[in-house]
Amino acid sequence: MRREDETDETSVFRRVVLKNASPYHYMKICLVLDDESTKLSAVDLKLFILTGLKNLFGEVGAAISFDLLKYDEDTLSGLLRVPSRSLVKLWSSLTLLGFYQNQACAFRVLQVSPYLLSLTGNSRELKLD
Amino acid sequence: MVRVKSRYLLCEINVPDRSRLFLLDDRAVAAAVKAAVARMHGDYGAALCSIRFSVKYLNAHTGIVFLRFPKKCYRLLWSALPFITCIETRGQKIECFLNCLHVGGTIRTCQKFLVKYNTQQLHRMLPKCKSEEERSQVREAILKCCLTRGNKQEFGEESDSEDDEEQ
Amino acid sequence: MSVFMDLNLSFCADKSRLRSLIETAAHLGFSTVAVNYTFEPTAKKKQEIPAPMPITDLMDQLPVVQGRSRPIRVLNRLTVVMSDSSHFRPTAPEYRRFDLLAVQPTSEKLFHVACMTLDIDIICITVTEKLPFFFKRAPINGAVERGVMFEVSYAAAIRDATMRRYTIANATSLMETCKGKNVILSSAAEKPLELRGPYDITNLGLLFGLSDGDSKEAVSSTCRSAVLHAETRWTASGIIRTTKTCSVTPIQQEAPPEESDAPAAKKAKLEDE
Amino acid sequence: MTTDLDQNPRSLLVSERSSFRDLKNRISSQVEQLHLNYKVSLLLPEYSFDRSVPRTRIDEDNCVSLTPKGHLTLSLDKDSFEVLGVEGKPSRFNHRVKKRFVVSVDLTDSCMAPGGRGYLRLLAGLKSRLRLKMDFLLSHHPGGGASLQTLLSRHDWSEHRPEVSRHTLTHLSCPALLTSDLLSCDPHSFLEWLGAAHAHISCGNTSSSFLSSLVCPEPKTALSRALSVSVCGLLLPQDIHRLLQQIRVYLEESHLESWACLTVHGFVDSPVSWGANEHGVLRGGENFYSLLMFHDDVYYLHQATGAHDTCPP
Repeated sequence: MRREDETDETSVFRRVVLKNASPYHYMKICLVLDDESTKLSAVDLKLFILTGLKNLFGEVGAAISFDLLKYDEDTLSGLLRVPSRSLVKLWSSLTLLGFYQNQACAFRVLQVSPYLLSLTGNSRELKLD
Repeated sequence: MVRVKSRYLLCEINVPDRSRLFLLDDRAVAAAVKAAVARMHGDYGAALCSIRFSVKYLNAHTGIVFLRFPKKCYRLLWSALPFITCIETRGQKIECFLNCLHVGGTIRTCQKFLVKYNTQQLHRMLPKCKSEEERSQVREAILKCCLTRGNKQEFGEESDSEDDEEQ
Repeated sequence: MSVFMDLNLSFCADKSRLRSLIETAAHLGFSTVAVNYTFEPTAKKKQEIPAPMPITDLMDQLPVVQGRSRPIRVLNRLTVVMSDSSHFRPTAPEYRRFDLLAVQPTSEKLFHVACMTLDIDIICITVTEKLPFFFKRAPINGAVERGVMFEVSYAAAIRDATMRRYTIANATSLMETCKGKNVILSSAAEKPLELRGPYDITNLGLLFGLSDGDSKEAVSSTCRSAVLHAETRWTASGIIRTTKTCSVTPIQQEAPPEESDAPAAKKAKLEDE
Repeated sequence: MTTDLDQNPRSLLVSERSSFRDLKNRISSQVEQLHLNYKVSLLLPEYSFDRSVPRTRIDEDNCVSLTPKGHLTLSLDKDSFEVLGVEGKPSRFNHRVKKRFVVSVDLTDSCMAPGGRGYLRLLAGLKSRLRLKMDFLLSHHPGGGASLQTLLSRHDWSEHRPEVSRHTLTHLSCPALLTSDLLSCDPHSFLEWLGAAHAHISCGNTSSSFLSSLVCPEPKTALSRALSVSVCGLLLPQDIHRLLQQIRVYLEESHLESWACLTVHGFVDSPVSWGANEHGVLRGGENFYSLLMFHDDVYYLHQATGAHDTCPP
């Protein structure tokens, strides 16, 4: 996973290549609900995502430790952090979540990246008006 | 023809009261495995457990059971087995735990292992025998323990599983 | 890779709902969608094959695809639910009104017929009940060689937990047999909230046992191959079909080699395994 | 197939430490390599007060890019490639069947001069056969005005100014020992912290909090304030160079223990990144570098890419 390209004791130059070593993945998500007036707190959202994980992947899925880094109650959008090896599981459980308290809902995953920084600079969001 | 690859898990059902083993049947064990997989791995696990999973053989005397899983996901399904704490059958709950003894690619390798394992068990029984009669019975049993096509019928219960390697 | 497509949006008579389905698909980044009319013949009475609703009846202006400057392309598709071999009538002129033709066989025998002989583009895999039969390699390889696609739809998995298990189980069995070839993933959505974005579906494909690459192709290039297959089907039977665009000619010239890419080499590889 | 849901998705991160004083430092060439920059973000502690890309998606449509060195790259689907009839090679990120092709043309080559053989062939292909229609983002380079005017006069165009946004961050926790001798934390945690700062995510959690366990890498210090500035638009390497010089001047003037961090994001849908290497999108097409600079001219350069990309230089 890790490769040291050149190491020179005397010079300050040092280069390290890290392959597939990103410990986390980050997701920018937005929840769309049938009834747009429904309010969800950050805790509600996290619990809701946890139910999805538990339904699709059972106790093992419920044990995935993901973080809700940021959440905006008005737009129901937020940023998630998940260990890279659990990305596929978390993402697919978001995809298959169809109901929040008996009303239809859908998670829109806006961006996924191994770097939190790239979530702040997505050129697909560039708007020219 | 391409063979559909499976994994056979040879497990031992451990119960506090051995007489209750006779209550078990294939269906009860299968249901217990499915329930444990669904609890541990959710809908995804349950879905994988519905493809080609079966209880191939159950010995109600010794509590030995052969489980067949698809090769691709046997590790995931296996990981749920330790969470089986009881098996429900005929309206009764039998407290138990599953101990996996061997994992094989065919029933035959599992069978070979089982014969070896049972021989070992008999050897361990030998010093514990109380009478000379018992001892000679155990010795005779040890001598009979070998896996050849010829005397297949002789060691009855361990080998009456069908040899379905064509799977 | 080509543009993202969802070749199965369920038709509903409610125009505003259908409109919002198409709008949502465009918003999610799908460049091509197909409105699916399901036709389920029963033995008792004779039924009419539905006629597709012209898209101009539905909306004056097609919505623009998200992040792009062009409007969404809307196709029509007919899915015949087959419980008897007489249900598919190859010569029916009604079929020709649709851009895509699919069947959903309900038994092993019909599945075999659909894979090997029927002149169709897509075979739907049942996702709402336990698979009534096992997939065999021979018919699946036959379908792959003929360029017929297998479709797994995911909306049922969103609606209900039991269906979710059937969807994953049936999809996984399919992938084991076809090894990820000629698989398309579509929604079969009835409501806008049952639609998911193309990258979400790509990720969902991993759950069904597809590889990263196959999964992404299942919402893009493989769908495109299905559309091309449909376009060539009409010309292959010697019927001239009028089309609006002028760019159709080069596409059709190019289509056959793409489908015949598969045979010789891949067949040999499959037999080795 | 079904068991590797737990696989780590592919990503690459190159972390380099060097000094501006080191004669062998490659920073200027490294800045040159990412031509098509979308966004520049700068983080300054203790301070209170940043050419052509089409608008299409690389994993779906045809994409074209032109770099200032005269390198034209067309990333085309199979149909368009065959219609164009110009030599190219299959994309590295093709899956089963070759569906995408890359045509790379060096416009400075003699046969590509207007009227040359290659030029006419390409022009014929593009004009009469392929007829691509795209929106382009062009960047205005001082001094090239006249030729640009004639080009623009033939097309619909509108001018867009880069969008600048400025935020003052207060009470920011920051990895301590952020000094030139020793970057206290590993590259991934450093980039995570930097991302959190730019996205205004609080790191003030404990590892046991329910919502988020994101914490600032230890050991940490607190900054009373910091400035986060970002510029969005099509930005040229020249602009970045100029900015770099300004930051170095600022660092030299300011007190000890000071640093600045510059992040440059490339376009997700650019057909090339890191020089003329092919770039693609699987889940996301991230390509960016982050330069952490210190007053003693030592810098750390982190270059990061996603799944469909080559290793940065």
